[in-house]
Amino acid sequence: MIIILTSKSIGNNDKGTLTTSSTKKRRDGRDFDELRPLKIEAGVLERADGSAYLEIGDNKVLAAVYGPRELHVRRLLKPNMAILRCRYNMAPFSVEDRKRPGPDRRSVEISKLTAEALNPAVFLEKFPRSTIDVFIEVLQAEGGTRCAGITAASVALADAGIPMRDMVAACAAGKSDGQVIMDLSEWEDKEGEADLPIAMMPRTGDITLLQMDGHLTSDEFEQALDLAIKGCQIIGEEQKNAIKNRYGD
Amino acid sequence: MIIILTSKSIGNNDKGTLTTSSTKKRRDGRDFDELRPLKIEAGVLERADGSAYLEIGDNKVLAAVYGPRELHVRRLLKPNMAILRCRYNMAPFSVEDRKRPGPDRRSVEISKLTAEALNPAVFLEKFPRSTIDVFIEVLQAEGGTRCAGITAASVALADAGIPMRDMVAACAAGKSDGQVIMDLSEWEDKEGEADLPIAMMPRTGDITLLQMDGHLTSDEFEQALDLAIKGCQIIGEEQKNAIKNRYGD
Amino acid sequence: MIIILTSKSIGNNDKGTLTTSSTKKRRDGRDFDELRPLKIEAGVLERADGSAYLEIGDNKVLAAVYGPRELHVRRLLKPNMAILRCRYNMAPFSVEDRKRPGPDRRSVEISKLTAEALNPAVFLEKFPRSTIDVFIEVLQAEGGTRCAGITAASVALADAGIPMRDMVAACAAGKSDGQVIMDLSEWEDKEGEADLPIAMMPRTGDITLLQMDGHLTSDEFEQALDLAIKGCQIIGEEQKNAIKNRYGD
Amino acid sequence: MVQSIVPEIIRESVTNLIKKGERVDGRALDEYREISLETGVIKKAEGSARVKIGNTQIVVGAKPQIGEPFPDTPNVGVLITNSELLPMAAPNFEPGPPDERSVELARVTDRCIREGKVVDLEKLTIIPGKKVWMIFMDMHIVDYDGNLFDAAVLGCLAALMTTKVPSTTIEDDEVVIDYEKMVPIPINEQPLMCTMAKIGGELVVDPSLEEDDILEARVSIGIRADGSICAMQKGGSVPFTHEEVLKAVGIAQEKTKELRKFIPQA
Amino acid sequence: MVQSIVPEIIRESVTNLIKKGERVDGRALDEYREISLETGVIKKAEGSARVKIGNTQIVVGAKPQIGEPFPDTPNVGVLITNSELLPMAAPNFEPGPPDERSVELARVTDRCIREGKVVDLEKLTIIPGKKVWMIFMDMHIVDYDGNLFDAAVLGCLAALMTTKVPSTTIEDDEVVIDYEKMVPIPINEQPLMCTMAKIGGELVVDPSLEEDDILEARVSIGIRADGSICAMQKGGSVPFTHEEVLKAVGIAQEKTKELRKFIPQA
Amino acid sequence: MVQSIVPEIIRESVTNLIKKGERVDGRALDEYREISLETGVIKKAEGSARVKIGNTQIVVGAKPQIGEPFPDTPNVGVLITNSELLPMAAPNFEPGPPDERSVELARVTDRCIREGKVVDLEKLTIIPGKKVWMIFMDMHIVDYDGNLFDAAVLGCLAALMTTKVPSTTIEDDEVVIDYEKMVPIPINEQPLMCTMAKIGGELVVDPSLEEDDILEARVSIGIRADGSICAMQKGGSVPFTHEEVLKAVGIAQEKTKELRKFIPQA
Repeated sequence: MIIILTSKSIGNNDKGTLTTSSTKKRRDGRDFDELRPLKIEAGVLERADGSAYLEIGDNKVLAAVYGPRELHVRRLLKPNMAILRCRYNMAPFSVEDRKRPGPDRRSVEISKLTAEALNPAVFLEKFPRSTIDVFIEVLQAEGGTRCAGITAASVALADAGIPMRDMVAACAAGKSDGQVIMDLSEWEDKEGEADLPIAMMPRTGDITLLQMDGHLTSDEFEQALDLAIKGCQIIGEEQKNAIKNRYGD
Repeated sequence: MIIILTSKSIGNNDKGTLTTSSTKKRRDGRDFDELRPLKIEAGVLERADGSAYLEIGDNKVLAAVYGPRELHVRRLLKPNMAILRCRYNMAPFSVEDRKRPGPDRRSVEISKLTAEALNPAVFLEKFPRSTIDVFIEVLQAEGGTRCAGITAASVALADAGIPMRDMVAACAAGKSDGQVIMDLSEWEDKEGEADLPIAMMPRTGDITLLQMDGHLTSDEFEQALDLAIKGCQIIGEEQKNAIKNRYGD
Repeated sequence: MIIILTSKSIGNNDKGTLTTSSTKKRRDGRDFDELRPLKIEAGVLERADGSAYLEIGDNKVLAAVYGPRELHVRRLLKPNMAILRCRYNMAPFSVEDRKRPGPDRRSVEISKLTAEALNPAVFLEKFPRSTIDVFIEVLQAEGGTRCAGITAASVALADAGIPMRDMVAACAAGKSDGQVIMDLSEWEDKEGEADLPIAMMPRTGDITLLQMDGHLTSDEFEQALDLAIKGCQIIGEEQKNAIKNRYGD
Repeated sequence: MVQSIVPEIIRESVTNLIKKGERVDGRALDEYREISLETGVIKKAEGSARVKIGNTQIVVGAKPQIGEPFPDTPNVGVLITNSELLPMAAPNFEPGPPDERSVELARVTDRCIREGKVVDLEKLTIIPGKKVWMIFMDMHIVDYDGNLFDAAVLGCLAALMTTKVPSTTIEDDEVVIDYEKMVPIPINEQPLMCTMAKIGGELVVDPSLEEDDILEARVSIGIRADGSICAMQKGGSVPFTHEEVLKAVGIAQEKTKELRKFIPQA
Repeated sequence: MVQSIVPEIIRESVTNLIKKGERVDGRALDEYREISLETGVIKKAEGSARVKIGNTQIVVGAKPQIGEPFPDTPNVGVLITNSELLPMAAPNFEPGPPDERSVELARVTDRCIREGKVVDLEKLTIIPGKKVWMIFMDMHIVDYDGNLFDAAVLGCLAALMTTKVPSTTIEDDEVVIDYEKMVPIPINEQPLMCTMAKIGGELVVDPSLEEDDILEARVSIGIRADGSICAMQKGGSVPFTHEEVLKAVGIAQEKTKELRKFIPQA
Repeated sequence: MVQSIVPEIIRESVTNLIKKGERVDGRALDEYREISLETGVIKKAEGSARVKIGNTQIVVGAKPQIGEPFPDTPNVGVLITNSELLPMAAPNFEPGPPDERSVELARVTDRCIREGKVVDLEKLTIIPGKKVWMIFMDMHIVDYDGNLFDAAVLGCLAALMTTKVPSTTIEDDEVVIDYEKMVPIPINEQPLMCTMAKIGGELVVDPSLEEDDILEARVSIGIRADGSICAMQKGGSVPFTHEEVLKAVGIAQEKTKELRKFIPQA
């Protein structure tokens, strides 16, 4: 039931297909277009209708799904479809300096964007007047937790048996130390020049999350976008493997 | 659609009708029974059902009205009349030291009193089971914002087409530097001996807001009350002009 | 209508029946198995359906009961019985260093335990779809306020005419200065080795509150439990007297 | 807070009586209910009082604490007034943060005490600009039977008049507190408040709960010992005329004279 | 915040128009509504601006305050961005703490201003590691008629460009503030934001309220004067294709050039 | 938190089994479910543990921070225990501030750890009266399958036993922190907690979720290695008899002996 997958080799194998070339190794020894080691498990919690555990680099993220289910506050329900709600939360011990429990502005924004990123993939119209609740807990943070959370949540939705058009895979690209790179580590994000996290449905290439901050020329942006898309594709395969390993083909 | 009115001259012209005489000029050059420059515009916002913008001295106040409309929380509705709710709020940048956003005890009290001051003027019984919401935003504060807010809100109610018995005009009087005066400035309020803000329906003279703090003898109180009433009458005229200028006679 | 009762003598009279013997006098001069002076009055408030005032040592506690009554939030109601809710609260001035108003974690826990301690004594099944609300205000705290609150609340419930299987009396025992003792004072609690507050229905001996913290051997625990039970029995008599004094036999 | 619903029939009968100059509980229109006041009721508070007007009952505790002055008033102590309309006091008072009614009570009481110059706040300075006494005054409303304002002001005044703080000395820029030597805080004035309800066009003093529930408007007026006015607050959604305001001032000046006999002797 | 309910019929007619390259208010798909900008509108704020795009109206006030730097950036001033979607601005904005929409607006604006390097924050250090200027930037949304992001960035930029702080000197490790000598805060870059809605598969610039209500997805892109990208935020529950993203970047680069004429002269 | 609604039929079958000395999952009445414990699971936390009892799963992280001691205990470090009943852990756990159930869990765990003298808090003093280590212990409940108390105490004990703080030295009244030299915090005792449910008049150890939902009463007892009692908490609305209490103490003493084998080696 537990699957450990390292994407390192996968990332390397596919590297040649990208047009950008770069020889400089990154601080942690990765190539510019290489993911951190990745591990996804589906079905890790007993109570939740669906769940997943994800590690990428030193990030450790749990996702759980409840629903479709009824909601007490009827005013919020939609007559023709389910609403998908999301709560992204960081454990107080997940970061260097203890984080006070409860939502802050950052987690409120990420929760909103995560719901929007997952929304297009779910057949919400099959469950009118109900909610699907997605809970993401960051147990350890090392850069890229919003992407890790979306990726894990997508597997948890599938694990919950909720019908989906496609997985949603998320990955950031960015620029650090003058180089456009895939999947920024905490250090690369903090010291870097730009961060571009996206989420994507790998089958169609549709982009469901798109954020950027930093400083990129148009060309750099295009390179970074391509790298992030590439990352999503690799991650999307691992999501499918995680589900296969839980349920068989 | 924009009306600029300075009441300075009006105040001076009427001065002689008051029995009190005083020769000492005030810090800002005004006579004891003189309002600060006043400007009222009706219909300044697009979305609100009614709105008004008011400047008196350096006060800048916006008021908006929504309603009559339905309320989600049915328990609060009254079967035989509308309820008038008011929210008085100061912008964080409206005062010398930045004010933290959100209601504090002062604004909670002023909101309550403002609703009570406007209530008698509105034909609430015409709109059972509904609410009329009044929102007052102080963009810049320079003494007397609660009166400015009530005055503006009254114009916004009229602008929203809500049937009213009369305008509600508000003005403070008080004592500063040993002298009983009309319409205290921020400095006169802070350094002064007493502040007496009132609201009034000018046609009947009915007093709908009455507060005082400081130190006044009975005689001084009577003088101050007369000055505040006088101020309300002048302001009431300007309210009517603002409405006329927006809708014609 | 006001009853002042000192249990000192009662405690002393019954002392001989306990098997433990101890000669060391306590800081406030009490014997090891002696309660602080106790005073209970029923029916001290006008508005509440039932109320009681209790002093034990320097503790001063008010309890009030409203109900059975309807609740706005219907979702919380039970179809076959009343729910008993409790709010334990300390006045800001009740302790050495002013306590900030509003619930803290301690009062949330005590409120929960108090409700559970009173629950078994009340015929809740007689009042389906309703609530019984118990409010406890600590006006002055001197050790043992949770027991004082439960004891007072029980009298208030009886004063409200709510049918009960029995009173609930509460008393702590513990260990201080090497000695197992009844009814710890603030000093004994703070400087002591262990605290064991319990609540009991005196008629059956059923224990409805049971907490302990500190350090006790099995033998010491048994001694302390016996002392606490003894204390509850004495207090139970005073509760009945308070009701008798209010309503006659 | 949920509004009390008063059947129209009670409103009418109370109003009609008042129009005839009578009240349900037999009082004259300008008559207070029975008043009682005890001080020193809370040993753990440096000043305290329990006040009852009719069955309205408030326990007030004053607790001093050393703190920093506000930057714009470096040589002035701080007085903080807080009120809790406890859910035990009335069936429609709910737990939670103070609602607008509780906030109004605290603020009106605070203004009457502050503008009435009860405490000589400048004398509460310990180190100018750095350390002052802050007095936290907490009103615990335990039983609500109408007319909280007058009870609140009377209770706070009494609590403050009996409040003691430890004497302090400064050694090497440090505050040394001597709890053995408690000194009363300096009291200047003794304002009191009188509240009147407007019912059936009449002004009635000290409205009971029944009257409070149906009142058209309310005015509370703070009066110093010399008859001067230090605070005023109108409530309710019916206006007052100019004459009614002046009449109310006169009544308040008369009635606070009566109330003065309940003030503890300094 | 309660969702607006837009009848299907409006959605269809707006969408069909756009598919034909037209908009309800007659604009071209890549055309902004009328824009106006005033600075210095709030005397009590050290920097301020009122911006209108169509009927959307935001008042921005910037207030500096001396505070401590964050421990990990001891030589960097602090910029804090806050937004209030006032209940006066729209019938479905409710009072209370900022909801997710307001938080998103504040954070996106903050990132565009911060990553766009508007203020040279290092020059806001007063005593390294100990005292820096903190600039509180508060956006008061008073009228909501669509496209808050672009108005917010324009308004904040203008407010910051006109913000002055008192000059400071250090004497004996104490900060001496000279309010007589106000100096502008140091401005580096002037990023602007362009928001596009995806409706009927088309990208339309500066969505109006009507368009905002029915948009499928939204993208806001922050562009510096040199055309480089400093911020991006997608909203809404419909995806973008790769091509749409690149197209949007191009449009934003063009349209922010136009917007630049509204920036106040330094 | 919404109460689970358990159909009467489940209650009866579970209860009847227990009366016969059997349990739904085949355990003996005094038998724990499978227990697992890992430490060091969170690198970013200075101490951490993941504990599972049955499917109940808690992640505990301990983070030290330098702070000031409480005024009345100037030479004692501070231990702060917090728990989050995450909405992911059960369908009826809701987001928001800790409810009474979460508060009770945190406080009971805290008392068992504190009164059980796990950490030698006095040795956490850095500068007497001025600087001490504060240990924040956060319990993240990620899966709820009954009996949180025993898992919480075991997890917190394990996290504390593996917690390291940087060594500190004092130079010129300043604390110098050496992150290169991490030292374990001083551990004294190792209390554990055993929880029993009263169902059908019987005491059953380690109630499962199903049993938790229908229990009449619950008692949790903290026991030190020497068998002495350090904490106790009753829950639920059915009483215990005197005999049941004493019997529960005996069971707890026996069962915590078994639990001890899961404690990490110091």
